[in-house]
Amino acid sequence: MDNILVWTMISILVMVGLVSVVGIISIYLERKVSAFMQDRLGPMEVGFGSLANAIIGKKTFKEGRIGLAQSLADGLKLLQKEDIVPKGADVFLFKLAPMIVFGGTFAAFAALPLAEYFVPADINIGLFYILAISSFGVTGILMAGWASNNKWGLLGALRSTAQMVSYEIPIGVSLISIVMICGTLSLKEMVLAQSGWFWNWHLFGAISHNGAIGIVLLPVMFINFLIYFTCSLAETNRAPFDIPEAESELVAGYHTEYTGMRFAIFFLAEYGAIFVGNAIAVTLFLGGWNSGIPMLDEANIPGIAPLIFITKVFVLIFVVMWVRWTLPRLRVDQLMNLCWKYLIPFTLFTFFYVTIYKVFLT
Amino acid sequence: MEHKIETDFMIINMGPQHPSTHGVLRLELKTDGEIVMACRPFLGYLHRCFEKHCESLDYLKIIPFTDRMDYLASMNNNWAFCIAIEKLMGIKVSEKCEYLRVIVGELNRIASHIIAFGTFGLDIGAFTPFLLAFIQREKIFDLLEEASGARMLYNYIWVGGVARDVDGDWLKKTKKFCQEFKPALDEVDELLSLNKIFVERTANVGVVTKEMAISYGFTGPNLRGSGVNWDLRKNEPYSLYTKFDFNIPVGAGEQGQVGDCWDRYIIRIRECRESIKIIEQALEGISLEGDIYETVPKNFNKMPKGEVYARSETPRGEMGIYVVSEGGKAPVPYRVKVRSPAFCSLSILEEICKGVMISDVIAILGSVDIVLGEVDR
Amino acid sequence: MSLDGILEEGVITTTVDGVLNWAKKSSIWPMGFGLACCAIEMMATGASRFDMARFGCEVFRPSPRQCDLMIVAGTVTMKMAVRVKRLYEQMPEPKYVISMGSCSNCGGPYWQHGYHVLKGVDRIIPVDVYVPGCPPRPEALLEGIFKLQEKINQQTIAKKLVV
Amino acid sequence: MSYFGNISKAFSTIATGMKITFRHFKNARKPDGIFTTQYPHKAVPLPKFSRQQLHNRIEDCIGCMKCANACPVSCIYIETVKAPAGTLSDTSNGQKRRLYLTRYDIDMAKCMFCALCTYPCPTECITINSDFNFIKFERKDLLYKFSDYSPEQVEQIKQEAKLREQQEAAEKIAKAKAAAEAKLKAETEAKAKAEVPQVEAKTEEVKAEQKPETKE
Amino acid sequence: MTPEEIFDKLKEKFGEGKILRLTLPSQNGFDVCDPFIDVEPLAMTELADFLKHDKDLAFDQCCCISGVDLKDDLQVVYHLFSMSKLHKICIKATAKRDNPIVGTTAHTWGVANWLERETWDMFGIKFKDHPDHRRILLEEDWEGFPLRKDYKFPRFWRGMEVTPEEEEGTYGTQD
Repeated sequence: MDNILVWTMISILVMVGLVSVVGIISIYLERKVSAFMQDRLGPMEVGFGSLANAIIGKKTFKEGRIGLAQSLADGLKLLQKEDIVPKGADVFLFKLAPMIVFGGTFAAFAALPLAEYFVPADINIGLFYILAISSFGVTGILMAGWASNNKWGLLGALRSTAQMVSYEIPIGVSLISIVMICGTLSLKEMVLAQSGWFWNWHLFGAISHNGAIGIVLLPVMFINFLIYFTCSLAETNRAPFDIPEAESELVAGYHTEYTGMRFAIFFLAEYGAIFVGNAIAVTLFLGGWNSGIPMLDEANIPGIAPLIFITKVFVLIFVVMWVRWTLPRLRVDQLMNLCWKYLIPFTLFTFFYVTIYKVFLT
Repeated sequence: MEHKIETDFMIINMGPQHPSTHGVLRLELKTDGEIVMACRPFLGYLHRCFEKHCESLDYLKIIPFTDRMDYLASMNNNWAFCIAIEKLMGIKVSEKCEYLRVIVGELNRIASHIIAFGTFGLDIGAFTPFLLAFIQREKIFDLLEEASGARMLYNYIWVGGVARDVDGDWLKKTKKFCQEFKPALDEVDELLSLNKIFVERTANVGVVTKEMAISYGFTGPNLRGSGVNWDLRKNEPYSLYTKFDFNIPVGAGEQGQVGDCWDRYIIRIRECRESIKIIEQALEGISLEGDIYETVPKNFNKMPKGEVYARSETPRGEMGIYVVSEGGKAPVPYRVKVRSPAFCSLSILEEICKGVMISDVIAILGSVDIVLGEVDR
Repeated sequence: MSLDGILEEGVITTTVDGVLNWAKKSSIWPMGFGLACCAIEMMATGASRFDMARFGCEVFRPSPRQCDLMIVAGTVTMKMAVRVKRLYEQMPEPKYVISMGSCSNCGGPYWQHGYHVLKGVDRIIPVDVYVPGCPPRPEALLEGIFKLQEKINQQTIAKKLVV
Repeated sequence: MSYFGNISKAFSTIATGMKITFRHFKNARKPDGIFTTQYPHKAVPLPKFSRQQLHNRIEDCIGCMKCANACPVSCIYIETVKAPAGTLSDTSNGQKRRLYLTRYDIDMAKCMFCALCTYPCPTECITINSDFNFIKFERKDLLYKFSDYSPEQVEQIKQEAKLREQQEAAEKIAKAKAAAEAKLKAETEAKAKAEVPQVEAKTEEVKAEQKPETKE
Repeated sequence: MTPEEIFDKLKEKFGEGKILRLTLPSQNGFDVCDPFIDVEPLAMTELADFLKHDKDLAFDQCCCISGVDLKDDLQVVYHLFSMSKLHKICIKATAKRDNPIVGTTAHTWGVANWLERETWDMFGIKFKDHPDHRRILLEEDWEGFPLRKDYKFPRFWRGMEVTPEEEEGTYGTQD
């Protein structure tokens, strides 16, 4: 791709498509997973058949049995809602907040390594860029909570800033220990280092970098993965840490006053953030686009690599949803307590362990 | 010069429409950031003038209105009201009706406890246990609908007897339900009760000492949560409760202090198991002969003059009905006052919710388990 | 301001209406707002057996801003009527109201001696569908939602021909 | 110490919780795993006696107002007009019907479906059935009118009734006049015969007055 | 302790003026009733204190406080129960209809605070030095006390029709 302009256009189109598809699929997946876990059926009657009937105006197609078009219907309905800006709200900030929150998460899509031949922005400080840009969303949430002139919104915003800021530290430290092993910040090299059999993935120690001795790192890598996964849950306000928009306490948290399309953007941004969090987990620990079977990789069927990457991410998204529908919610002070007293000491321990390994064993 | 930042209190209205106030209750919280300084409950959003209705409707017509007081355990409301009227008129109910009342009352107690610990889990953030428990509640609805004709508000227990008879296979279905219910309850118990986050959120929260519990009119599971071994079915037995052996779970502070939210929650789960035991024993004891309208009074013409206060154990606590009747040919009671357990246990909220966090106020409100239909009457 | 009635009279917009109405009809988000016994039956409709989520009504949004169906489930007392009206006004425009149960239809069992009960919620807010019952069965509420969906289907964004 | 105890307890309880929800997720494929009955396609079987809607077989109703008095919500409105003997057919269980039911309305919006009205009905004409599907768009449609006379017929029946009353009143007056004349004649004869029987005539008169009152 | 012993103990502690008389079932025209003691209304406060803190009375649970409108005067009925001694008593304070004032017991039993507020809300019986003497169920600007026998249903309230005159039978029949 000598011409950089064409390349950026293509990657922008692909990434916009990816965000919307991810948003739609994960909203539908969330409802279906939560339904099956609660012995009920989830969206059933709203299928593409009923959409076709609506277009033609006659009842020709079957009504659809698994409700695939549910998220499409939600999005279209939210488009038609009246756009309310509360009277006492700070209008400029109120309208800007969803843009910033979505901007923060969407920008992080640029550096995701979908396949070897397709990394939209192959910058050598990929990981650092993603971390920086995704924590940009916090200001959007604070803006939303403050500008909507609503007590619940304010409380939700304050809680979410405290949570996000304090969970940046364990994420940062746990990722540094991975960067130390790989020696590079660029996501592409990290994934290339994990090619070959699945035990080359970082999750099972860094065998690919330093031969058999890397097995020593196995427990530490596992702990690192768990900590990173929990912190990414907290970073995206999910499951046990969904305190900023806790339904049962703060009515709807920071997006209490948002209606229609602005609320849809918040919704999309939330699922985008989950995708980014899990995408980084996949690239760093689960070997990016390598399918764990070298023969399959060499055959390089066109388009298989991004497919593997996205299926891995959706497996992790399923785990995120699985956690959400099982665990109750933490209180704000317990959240801080968990972060400062449990997660940070463990990440420091793994960091220290990796440095000893790095200095003495290689 | 250390500059002191003047912070101001924020008055938050946890308004009548709030996902976890179990209906239409308004809590006015004076908060300093997250910490609640003062909490003033405002009631009356569901005041449906039940006691004014009792002054102009005769006895048989009041019973459907008692259903709508505590709409989660309407069978026990009917029962409480009928016990008071039977004590006033001195009616001795036939054996078969007593057995039917015990079975149907205990089924409704389980259904009410399911909502109680289900919504308590919902307030703490766990969605799935509520829906899993709700499946069992639907099975109880099927049974009670077959017996009385309605899913939730039954008008089944009449003064002196029962409205409709049941047949043999209804009893078999109830027995089958009892077998199926135990594993389902264990599953919800396993999923929620010992969960670390759940225990963290509920242990040592909203601790009510024994004296404070008695002084604030705590009764039922809330009182037993504070360690007081008091259950009207055991200590002041009415109906056939002397015939059944079941024990009363009492709060022992396993996860935190005695009388905290976790104790009140776990007692409700254990009480469901005791109710299952009672139902099974009652299913053995019941005999299907005998007419259910045997002791139902034909008319209310020869009413004694006087007043009566009768208490019975509903899932939320001790419901006391105080009936004043002019006597003679008056089929309409002169005054009916209902001592609602939820109303009394709610009065402690002002006392406990000082210096706790907002999420704890939700946990305490959930553990005290109120129903606004009964609080506002 | 909503989309209803923007274009001038007489413009036939069947397909656009069809799709927009299909979207509105198949993702009605009710407000988590229960007053009395009917609220428990509304929860039963949302629970596992009569799953409302099958028709797209799964999300019980707590805040009135994000929902478009207000199911008045229970007795509207005088003290609560002020709040119900304010909640209705806070909802964004294409909003619908289902009056569930005898109490909100016309005061129900409390119409004669209930001094504190509002005799029917249609005295303060416009009601689209009346679901009778005390409390109505979950299937009756589902039927009410189907009737509401039929009503939504007739809405058009062209002004009505005032003939 | 409790630090690691907390962590191990946290992991074990979270693991059991996740196991349970995953078991439900896995069971979703099995038939008994899903508890939903897809309502519009398959209905939940209702028991025989399920209180959903009231219905009145008007041809059996004798207008005794027992159901209206038994209703705690007083939502049954009945108006009846006296019918001359023999015009109305008998009810199914053989009772004679003497009243035109010009108006028999049940206000389903007010009704609380407690079925207290079905117990006192002598001819079992008011019953409660399990058809819950009567959802309306207007409130006034919930006022069910069961009497099968159209408004014009009701007017006609009312006029006939008024006519009949006038006739009866006229007959009564005529009968009273005839009785008075008969009395007058009797008195003249009696006066002519002798003064003594004066007292009996007076007592007959008193009894005569009492008799018409009780007859009405 | 039996109701007679309780009555004698109270009489000798508070004297004739405060403790009026004891009624047992089928006495003074009551066919069926729990034994109750008539008490002078303003003495309720220290009487409640004594009832709760006395060693062998120990009425620590105040079951129910209900108001009764006896057409010529208003009565407040207290049902008390002792968890430790397992005996119960009923105490009645009858106040004049024009200016009904009864001593508060909110300082002895916690639950009495709300039960008395409800009695004030429904009957208009004032409770002397009650800590929070507001209406509990109705709004502050609601006139009249609903559970009195001579209560007229309001026609309008804040612009909303409370008792509309509809053609289907009268609403709010005042009987």
